Amino acid sequence: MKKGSKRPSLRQLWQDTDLDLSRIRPADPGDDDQVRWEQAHARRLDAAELRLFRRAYPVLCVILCLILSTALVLTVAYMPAFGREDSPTNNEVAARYIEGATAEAGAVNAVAGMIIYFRGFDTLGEAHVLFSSVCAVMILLEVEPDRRRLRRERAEDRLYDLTRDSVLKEVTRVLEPLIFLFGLYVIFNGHLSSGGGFSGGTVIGAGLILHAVAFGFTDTERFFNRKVFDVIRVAALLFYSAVMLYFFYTGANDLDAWIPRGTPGSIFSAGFILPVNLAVGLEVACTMYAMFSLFRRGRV
Amino acid sequence: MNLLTVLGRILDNYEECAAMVLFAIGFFMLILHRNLIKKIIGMNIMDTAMYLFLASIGYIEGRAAPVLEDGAADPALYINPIPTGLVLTGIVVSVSFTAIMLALSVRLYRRYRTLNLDDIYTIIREERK
Amino acid sequence: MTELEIFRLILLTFLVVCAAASAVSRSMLVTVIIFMTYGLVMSILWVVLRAPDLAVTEAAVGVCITSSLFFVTLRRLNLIRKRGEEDADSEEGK
Amino acid sequence: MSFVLNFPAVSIVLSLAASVASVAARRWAKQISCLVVVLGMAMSAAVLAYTASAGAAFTYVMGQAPAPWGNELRIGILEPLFALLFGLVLLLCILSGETTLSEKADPKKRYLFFVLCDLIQASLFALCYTNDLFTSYVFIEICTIASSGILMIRDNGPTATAATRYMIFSLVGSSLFLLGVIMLYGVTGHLLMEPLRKAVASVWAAGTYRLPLRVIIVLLVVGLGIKSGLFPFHFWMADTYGTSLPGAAGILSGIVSKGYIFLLLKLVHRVIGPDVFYASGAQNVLFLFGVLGMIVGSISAIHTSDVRHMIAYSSAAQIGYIYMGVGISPALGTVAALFHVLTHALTKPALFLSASRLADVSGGSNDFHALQGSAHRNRVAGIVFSVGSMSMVGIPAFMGFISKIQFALAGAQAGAKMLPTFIALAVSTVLNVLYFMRTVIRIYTPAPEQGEHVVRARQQLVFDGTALCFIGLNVAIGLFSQPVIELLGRGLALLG
Repeated sequence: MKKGSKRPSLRQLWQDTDLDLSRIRPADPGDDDQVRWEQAHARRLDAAELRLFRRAYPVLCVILCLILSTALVLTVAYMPAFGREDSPTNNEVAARYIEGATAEAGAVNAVAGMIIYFRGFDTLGEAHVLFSSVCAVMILLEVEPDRRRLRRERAEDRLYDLTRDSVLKEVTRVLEPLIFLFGLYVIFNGHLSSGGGFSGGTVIGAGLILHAVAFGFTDTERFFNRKVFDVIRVAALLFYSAVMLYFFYTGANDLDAWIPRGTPGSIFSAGFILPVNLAVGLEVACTMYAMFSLFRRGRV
Repeated sequence: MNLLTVLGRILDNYEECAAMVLFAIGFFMLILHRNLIKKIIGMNIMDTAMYLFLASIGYIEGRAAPVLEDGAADPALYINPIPTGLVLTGIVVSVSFTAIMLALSVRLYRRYRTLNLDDIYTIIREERK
Repeated sequence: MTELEIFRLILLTFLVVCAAASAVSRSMLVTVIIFMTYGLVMSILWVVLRAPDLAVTEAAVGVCITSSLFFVTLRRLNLIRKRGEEDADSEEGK
Repeated sequence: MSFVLNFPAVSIVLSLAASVASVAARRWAKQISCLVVVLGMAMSAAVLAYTASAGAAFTYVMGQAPAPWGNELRIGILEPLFALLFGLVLLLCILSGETTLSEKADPKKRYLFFVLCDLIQASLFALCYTNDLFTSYVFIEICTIASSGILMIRDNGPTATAATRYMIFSLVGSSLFLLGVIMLYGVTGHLLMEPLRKAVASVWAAGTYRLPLRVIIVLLVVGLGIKSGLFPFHFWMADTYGTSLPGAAGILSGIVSKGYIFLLLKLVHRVIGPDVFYASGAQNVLFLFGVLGMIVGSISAIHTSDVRHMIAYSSAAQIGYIYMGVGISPALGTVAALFHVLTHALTKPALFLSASRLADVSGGSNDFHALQGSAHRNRVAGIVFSVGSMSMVGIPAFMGFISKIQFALAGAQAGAKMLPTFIALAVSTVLNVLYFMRTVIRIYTPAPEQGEHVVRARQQLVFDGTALCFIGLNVAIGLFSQPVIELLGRGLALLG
């Protein structure tokens, strides 16, 4: 089923060659599955109804998308102009987020003040989006490691360790502390300068991934395994929920909330923004690394 | 609708319009491509286009990022912080979706040895018979 | 038109070109690499749009994490192979 | 402020925390889920009692900053009522779907099902109560991820394919929704619903951004319509509901799609405003697609020979009813639509669950012919299936009948839409009778060779209990519908 023999050119353009069926190796030879698969493959080529559908489908899609993009560009053209001071979004809401950033939230970074102090419920949901997605990825990819698989993984790891690029290792050795330091800086300075839990957490997660790539999972498991992952994310999210519940309860009932605001600009200030940033950062870092690990070897 | 005024408006809003073109490209990829990986990339492009759109709504020419230096909390100095916060949420959401879709494509490939959705539907239909 | 605006226009053009290129490119690996570039340009654009928070996040998420997830997936689907490794890794797809 | 009003926020955060805690206490995940759902239901019931007796709606500030700045919940009558409904159906689906879960899912991953159920509960409650557009987007995403997760927990090829399709449709839907939210923010500068409504009304009256506003309405409606399975976008439903575990199918069709519909109603009444919405012409499109969905869904249901696909297509038809009601009129039609949401949420999960029981005693096949005589092999499932079918068809004494009466009453006062409504109701009822009664007759026709397939399903007792709940509620609300309709009407008046 090589491309380019008889199909319309439009379709050629929008189909990839990489995943062409002819390139796919069948599973184990002699397998029942394979026979069935090959039969299906043969029949698939002359499913007439589907051929018609496939030919009509791109045309329909192009038309639909052209309509959509024209409509959207036209709509946007009639929206408030770009970069002006008199745009409707520049209203009292935005003004208070900036004015209240230091006065109410105690944060110098108005974005951190807004997402954690003013709109804390959204951000609580956001942290749980990551949690739910790692649950879904676990459902799809997690495999229980039996002894054989573990042994094979170890052996592979050792083999990779010998053959792995020494340039990568040396560069990682130099870069890694810097990456982690930068990540921690971004988390701890989330209320003072741009950044925060999500940004810093992803940086740290990227650092963990780099470590795993350069030194192997066996090495990473010395300080990060399933248990650590579970403890960190459960503790971080529960802490976050508890803090937010306290905020919601005191805020809605007009009670005086105990918020240690400190002096804006110093590191221990801005109430709960720093601990919340820390919790979120840890959770994000763990989750990012866990996703990579799940994809790579089917477990955290 | 005068064509010239519309063009002028489009030029006025070039940033948002570019975001909408990107959105259309992403949408195009998401629904037209039969390959899952391409669909996922299309989804990502679509999402980032929306974030670009959101950020350009809040942008005000000549103002600084909303980090209040020296405690000067004058709203006339800084851009709107809301879009930044919302985009931050959105980026996290789209990376979650990407991870799930990629995991799904790994699983589908294990089972059907192809990532072309049409082929997968055909195989399923064949197997059902 | 200020310099900043011209710079922004260049970045926007680059973004659109990247997106279109990743839509029509035929190799998966190239597509993902183009997408990485797209993320990088996007993170520069965030700086220009006065959103440094987003620049850091986009650089870490779009360029590092999403792309590494894509690469791992492609590796598991046998679309990237090491040199000399023809048919190893066959149990990976099982 | 009364202490009761803290309950919505507490129940949302509690179920989020429960989902996280279930990861640490895997063995107790199911118990935690049930406990949290029961607690959530109790809290919603208390809130409902409070607001219904007060006859007013309250806002609850989520955090330290008031309305246009901080997040907010809004607690009227409909919000706790629907939270109660979602909690109830979720509980029944968890209890009754557990058997198939333990048979068909990896035992090591079973706890994740309950974790995701908690997340679904949290997000649905948040969708019910929230007064903020962006919060609703975030929780829509949690809901989408969690519901695709409970789909994927059944580890086979067709389910993974169906989950992929579901994810793609959901993604398109939520992207369009988010685009609508962003545009609305760009035009008005607000994200909370009350300031938004004022801003939308003034923008509409000033006529400055009419075109963007129309596009925004279209984007929001289409986005949520795709996610809830409105007619031209219902293609994902058959595979999704047909291949997943019956508990998951019940949750998805019964409550997740209803959560999106409820959000859409909130948008219409609280953000866009019924006057603007019903002046923009969008309601006619909804009406048209609703009617088409009723007919097309039923015809597809007649064509298929797989009983679960049939129920799934019937879902598409029922969603069509709901949108038709929204399209008829903002008052009577919407009350009918709300009542039909109740009907469908209480009936469809029962149908899915009982159909899977019937399939279990028929050699595991969902095929129409294999089901012959299955009602004799599992009597309770047969009764539940028949009751559900009769309710969907609209036989008096069941809820479906009341919804159809309500639709007809609303249609009778709708002027030009009267005739199409009546014709659509009549045609759709005939089609419903065709496919549902055909199935009921089939499952009660004795099979020629009996005895071979008779397998006593495990945990029949739990299923019997939940079945009794579903049937009991259906008949009870069907017989004493007037207070419920009154409550819905009062709630709708408070929604705006």
